[in-house]
Amino acid sequence: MEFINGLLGVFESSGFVAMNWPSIIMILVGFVLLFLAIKYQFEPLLLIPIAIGCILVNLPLSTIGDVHHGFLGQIFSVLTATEILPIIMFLCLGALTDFTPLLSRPITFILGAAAQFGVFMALFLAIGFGFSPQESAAIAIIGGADGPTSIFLATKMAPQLIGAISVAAYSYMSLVPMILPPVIRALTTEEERKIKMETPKPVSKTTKILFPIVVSIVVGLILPSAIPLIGMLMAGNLIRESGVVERLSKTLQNELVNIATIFLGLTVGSTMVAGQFLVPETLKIILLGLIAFAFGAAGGTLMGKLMCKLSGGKINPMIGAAGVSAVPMSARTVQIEGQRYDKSNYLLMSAMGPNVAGVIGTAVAAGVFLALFH
Amino acid sequence: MEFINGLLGVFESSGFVAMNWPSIIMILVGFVLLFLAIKYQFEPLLLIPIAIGCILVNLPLSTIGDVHHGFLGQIFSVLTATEILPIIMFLCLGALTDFTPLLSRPITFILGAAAQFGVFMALFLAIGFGFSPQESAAIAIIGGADGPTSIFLATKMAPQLIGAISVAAYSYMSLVPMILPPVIRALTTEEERKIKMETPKPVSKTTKILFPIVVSIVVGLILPSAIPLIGMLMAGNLIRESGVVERLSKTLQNELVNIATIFLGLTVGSTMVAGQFLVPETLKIILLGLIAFAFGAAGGTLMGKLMCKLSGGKINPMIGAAGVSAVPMSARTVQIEGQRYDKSNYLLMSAMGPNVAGVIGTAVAAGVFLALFH
Amino acid sequence: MEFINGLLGVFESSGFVAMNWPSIIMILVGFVLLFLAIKYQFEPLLLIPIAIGCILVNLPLSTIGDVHHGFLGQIFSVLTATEILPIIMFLCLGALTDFTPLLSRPITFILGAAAQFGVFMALFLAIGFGFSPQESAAIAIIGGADGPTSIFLATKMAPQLIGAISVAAYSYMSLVPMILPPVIRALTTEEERKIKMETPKPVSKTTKILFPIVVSIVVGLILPSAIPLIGMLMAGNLIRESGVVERLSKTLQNELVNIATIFLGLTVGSTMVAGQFLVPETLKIILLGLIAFAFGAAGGTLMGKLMCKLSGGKINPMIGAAGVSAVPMSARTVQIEGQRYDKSNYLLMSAMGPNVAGVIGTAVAAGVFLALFH
Amino acid sequence: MNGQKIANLLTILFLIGGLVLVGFFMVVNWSTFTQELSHGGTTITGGIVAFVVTFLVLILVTFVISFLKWILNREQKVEIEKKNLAGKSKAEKSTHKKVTGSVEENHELIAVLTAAIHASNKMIAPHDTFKIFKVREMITSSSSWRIFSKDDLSGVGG
Amino acid sequence: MNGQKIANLLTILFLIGGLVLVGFFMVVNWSTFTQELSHGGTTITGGIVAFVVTFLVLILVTFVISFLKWILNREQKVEIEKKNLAGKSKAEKSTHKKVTGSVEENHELIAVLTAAIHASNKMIAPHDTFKIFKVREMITSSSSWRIFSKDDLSGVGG
Amino acid sequence: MNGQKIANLLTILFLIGGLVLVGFFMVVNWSTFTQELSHGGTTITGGIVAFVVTFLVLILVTFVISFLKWILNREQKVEIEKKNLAGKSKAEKSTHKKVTGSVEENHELIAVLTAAIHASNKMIAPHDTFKIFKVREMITSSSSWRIFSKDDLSGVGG
Ligand code: NA
Ligand code: NA
Ligand code: NA
Repeated sequence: MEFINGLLGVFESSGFVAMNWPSIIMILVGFVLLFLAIKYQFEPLLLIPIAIGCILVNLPLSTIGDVHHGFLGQIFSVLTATEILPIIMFLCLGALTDFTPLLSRPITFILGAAAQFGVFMALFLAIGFGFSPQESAAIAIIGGADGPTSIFLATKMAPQLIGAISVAAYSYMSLVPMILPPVIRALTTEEERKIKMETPKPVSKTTKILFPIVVSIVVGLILPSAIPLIGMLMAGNLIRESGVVERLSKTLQNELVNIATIFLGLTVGSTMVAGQFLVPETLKIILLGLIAFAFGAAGGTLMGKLMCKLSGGKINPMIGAAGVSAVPMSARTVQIEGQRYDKSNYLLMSAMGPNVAGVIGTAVAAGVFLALFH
Repeated sequence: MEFINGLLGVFESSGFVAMNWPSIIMILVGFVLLFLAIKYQFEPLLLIPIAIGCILVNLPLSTIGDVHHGFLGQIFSVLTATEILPIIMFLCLGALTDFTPLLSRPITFILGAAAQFGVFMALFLAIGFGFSPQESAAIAIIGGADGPTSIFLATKMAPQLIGAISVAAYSYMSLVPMILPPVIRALTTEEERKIKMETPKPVSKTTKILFPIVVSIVVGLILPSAIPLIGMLMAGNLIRESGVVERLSKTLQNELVNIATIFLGLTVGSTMVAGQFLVPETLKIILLGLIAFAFGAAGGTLMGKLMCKLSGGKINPMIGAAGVSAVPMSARTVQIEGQRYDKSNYLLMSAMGPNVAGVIGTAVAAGVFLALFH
Repeated sequence: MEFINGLLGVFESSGFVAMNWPSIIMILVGFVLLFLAIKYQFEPLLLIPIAIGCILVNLPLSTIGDVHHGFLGQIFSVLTATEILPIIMFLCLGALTDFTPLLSRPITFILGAAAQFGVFMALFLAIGFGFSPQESAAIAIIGGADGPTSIFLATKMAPQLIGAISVAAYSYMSLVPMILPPVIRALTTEEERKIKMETPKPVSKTTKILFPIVVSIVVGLILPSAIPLIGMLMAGNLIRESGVVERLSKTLQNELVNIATIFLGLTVGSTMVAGQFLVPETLKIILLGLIAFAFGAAGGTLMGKLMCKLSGGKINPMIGAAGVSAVPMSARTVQIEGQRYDKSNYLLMSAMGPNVAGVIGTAVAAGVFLALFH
Repeated sequence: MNGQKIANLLTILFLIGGLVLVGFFMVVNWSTFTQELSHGGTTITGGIVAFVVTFLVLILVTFVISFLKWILNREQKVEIEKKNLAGKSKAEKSTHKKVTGSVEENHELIAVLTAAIHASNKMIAPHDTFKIFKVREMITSSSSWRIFSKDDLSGVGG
Repeated sequence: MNGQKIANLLTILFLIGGLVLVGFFMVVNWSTFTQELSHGGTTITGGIVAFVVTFLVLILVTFVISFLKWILNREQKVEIEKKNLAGKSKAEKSTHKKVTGSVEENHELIAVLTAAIHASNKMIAPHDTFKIFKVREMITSSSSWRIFSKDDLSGVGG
Repeated sequence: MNGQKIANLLTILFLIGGLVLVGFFMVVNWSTFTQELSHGGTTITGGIVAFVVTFLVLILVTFVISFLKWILNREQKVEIEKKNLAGKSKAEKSTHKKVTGSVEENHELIAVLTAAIHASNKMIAPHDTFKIFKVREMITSSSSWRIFSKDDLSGVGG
């Protein structure tokens, strides 16, 4: 009898008893993310850990996401909810980013700024959809196409949406090659798309060293709330460009960013519990993300057209669309789009300018949101 | 006078005054572990850090193990006692394990299961020896021959035994080449030991990707308490086999596992304070560990004999003994044993199947113990 | 109106409104450190992160140093203030240090001891300058020319001085090629400086393995308070010399030391807030640091002269000055000084003995200070 | 050989001794102890439940893996047959069959083991063969920390 | 081509639709909501302020970067001219001008891109070209964890 | 040379000045302060105790290291002599003595320094010579994360 009772006890504490549709759906969401990441290489570095976290936390009766005793929950509360991992990602991204194409042609910074138009369109729509100002800001920043910025702002402003926002941000970043071309084609003429641009010139080492210092001082003075983001991004870049601490720079670019990515992904995934993710808001966020990306590309392209006019046709307007960061995917999409009309047109390096400028642009927008809405 | 008093004060707060036999014995235990690890390469990756931790914490008046102020004590309470380091080890082990030999011949999974027989023999004996159910479970799992599983279960079920259990587990893992052969020879005939096996065939990438997903879902549904262990082991393996995040996989297999090993070893060693280690229970644990290993090998070998019969002599029963994980030491021992009778017999790859199956088998047993006894 | 108010609100919460001279001066201090580190390679591995931390924390209204919510403040309170990062640095330094030159000629250990004379001169002067015993000890240890020891002791004994002490320590370590030569020349004759020394012989592997064990036992027994420093330094060295855990040793020497350096530097820099740094004490610390270095070099050189006499001219007194650790800068300075008089004189390897001995000497001094003043 | 027989005997005695001891403890505990577990049985019963559950789960996993492999193999075979029907040469087909066949050939053994050694070396010394980015990855995907790729620029200057 | 035109039309409709929607929401919110923000405006006003501030900051940054580059270039030029005055040959001077000039030459393009590819490769596979210590670093600086350097010993035995 | 003499003089004055200052402070403190330390002395006394203890400990460590080396060397010598008695040639013996002797030979210097350079290079650029697993390690030990080793398979196919 006892033996049978024991067996029944095991069965009663198994996941089968607690099985429920929301959990099953969330596990399927995890499968879809895994499939897209592995088969179509949708941002696999983040989406595979996110999907794993999502599946493990939604298995019935799983306690892995518990913030007091669970493995992922404890790491989430200590490293992710405190914004430590997202900011470490910024530090590493700074070390991974080469701002040369931007510094070679500083005026293209404006294109990276214009691409933030999508962020603000999404902001107003999100407010209109009934989200709180804080939630709206966190959702809007998806349009910046920078994963860590989205996770950072969601953590601070709308922790309950962090899962949906992260998934939307990384998914659309993967879809950039599909989102950008129609917008570019609708807003530019074929002549504009055929414009060839000079390859950016190398810039002096002094410029590269002073750039991160100056940017963090200027932005930090105006927007103290942006100091963690911009400051650490620029810190990483200074470590890279200083040239005297190569071993630190290499560690940031390899081991540290990999370790941070694994744990950021797993813990963000572990927030995707059914009760919080399977709500109408998630669908709204997915729609708003698409709008943000499309208007970001449109803003950049239109500013590109203006600069093309003003410069007497020296600027290909398409590179404006690369202001939607998703580094370096947008720039590569512009390159491919350019070669569609002229095989000898190499826009990649020129498009990298707005591309990296967009990273700074989105970080500034996030800082402004923090100053105004937090 | 003052000066003399000062000197005396230093002497009085020195370790000489607080010197005591238990501490001296523990320091000698540390020396023995260092000697075995360095001279005979007994699992040096874990045993050297454990021995260092043991020596430093047992120096008289040492505070390095203090959980509030000591270096090792703080790390222990934040990273080891919370199970974070042991589970990170699982994540890394998953990335380090190639399940191909198992997937090539799935039926050999049964051999890895049968080798868990030793775990249950040790469980009943430990209960008989007067250990509590929780302690018995933690001791029994030594028979699984998987270090991190032992540390994980000891942390959760019997924190006061974590030092003795870890030392026993890693020591017997090192002694596998001495423990397995007599058991194999006693239970098999020479004809059986001479059986040659086909080398496992490669399996498709899809199989390798689906394997970790399916195993974590199936086991996770039946045993929610096994999710951290099996889930993270399989997460690491999925990161490895997905093929699209090689940089994450490499970091798990190198830097992260190395860092986790150092701190896991040092902190486990720092729990070996004389008062807790120099008790009769430690001797019992050492005896039970040996019994667990021997019966594990016996269980695997006997199941191997059964499969040999059923398959018409296609399976060499010795590979069952490799179900006592100690990856890849058991498989290698089987290979050497096979070549003792026939130089042209290459059993290594076939023995790797039960060998990695044993890792999963032990993790499942640990999950069952958690569900029933925790 | 609302819009204007909003804009004004942003301006009012910007750093311009809170701008103040102390902050500006601290940011300029950060610039100077960056300039020295990048242009003249003043200990860039530590001073670049320190300077970045200093600048970011002193931008007006910056909250990055806040111990509850700021990125650097949180890391500081969890990892630096608890001494975890400084001790991890010791562990890594142990793995990075080759004690062969010292073991080849054990008597040169005395020279590393004599160079601690500067530490005690600075101690008495600091007490005379009105510092508390704890502060005096933390300041005095600057003279040991070992960065992590200084940070460790400052964290424990005088947390309010950690910024000034770290900056002084690393700055003077960079200035070793300027501080040592005048002292050496003033205290030695040209004949003494021309003495050639035998190159140290290789030592047996057993000696190298037993050395860290014996040192940690002997020092740990006499000074329990020195166990974290000496114990972990020697633990790293044992991991290096054991020869059986090369993968752990390599991780300590590369990834772990790099990650620890970045976060130690950034968090130490984040303690350099204007209110604590711009005080008369900082100037006193800078002066005391110089005195400590000069007397350290003098102590080592004079002991070298004594040993030269006793050995019948076999020891070049200059190698005593290398007891001021700053590994390996002091030894290199001695080598250059030696070649100034005789191009065929290679003192480097001989000077490495006192050089690494000085690391142990300073750690012992720190342990004594902890035992007496803490 | 005699020594070996004695060793075998001792080993078997050790194992039988262990079994007897466990049996003895189980009988004693069952009749004496009343130590209750959370799921309503004595400790020994709990142990037996654990034993049974563990093996049931592991047998289930064995079936699941076997089923998974069978399914995937069948799909693969169907695909191969389709391909063959679509015009592949008979020769190729037979070659394929040889490889999946069960006849153990020395050449095959060597080939597989060579592959295994290669795979193991890759695992053991990752840095030698470490290529962070694969060509395919570069073409179809993006990640926020890759700036350029060789492929993007490969046509330049040629 | 016709398909492309339809696609363009749909895209433009999507964008205009979005703009109209935003305009509608803004009007509605402005007239209805009284949701106060911390800095004393409604949410929509807050959004507009955010928009304006963001772009002002980004334009300022653009100016600062441009100014920084202009300053550094001017200094460089002055220095180069000084050097030239100090006896450099005319030929060298003209070569330099060519490189900094704006005429896009195929050779130059190839050179720059080659450099870019090289740089990118270095970034992508750091371990291949990983040299922790540079020669210059070894000579002029020290760090607490370097014991010896090749340079220190390079003269020995030669 | 005159400049050097002046510099030396200034340095010595600086050092003497420091000593005098310390002496002055010590006298003043001793007579004035009553600041008690935990171990029952004034701060200055505490400092002197620290000074003495530090040097005693360091001298003790010097003795311990010297003793350790002496013991190990003696054992080695005994071993070598045993070996020699066991039939090694005289020539070999004398060669060994030469190496451990104190005559500084240029060849020896070069050899030792070459070894040192090699050792330092290994330390400085570990990745070049990074071999995670040694042959001996593979044969005699195991660790939970090594799956195969070259040695296990080395006989195959040969
Ligand atoms: Na962006
Ligand atoms: Na196992
Ligand atoms: Na020192």
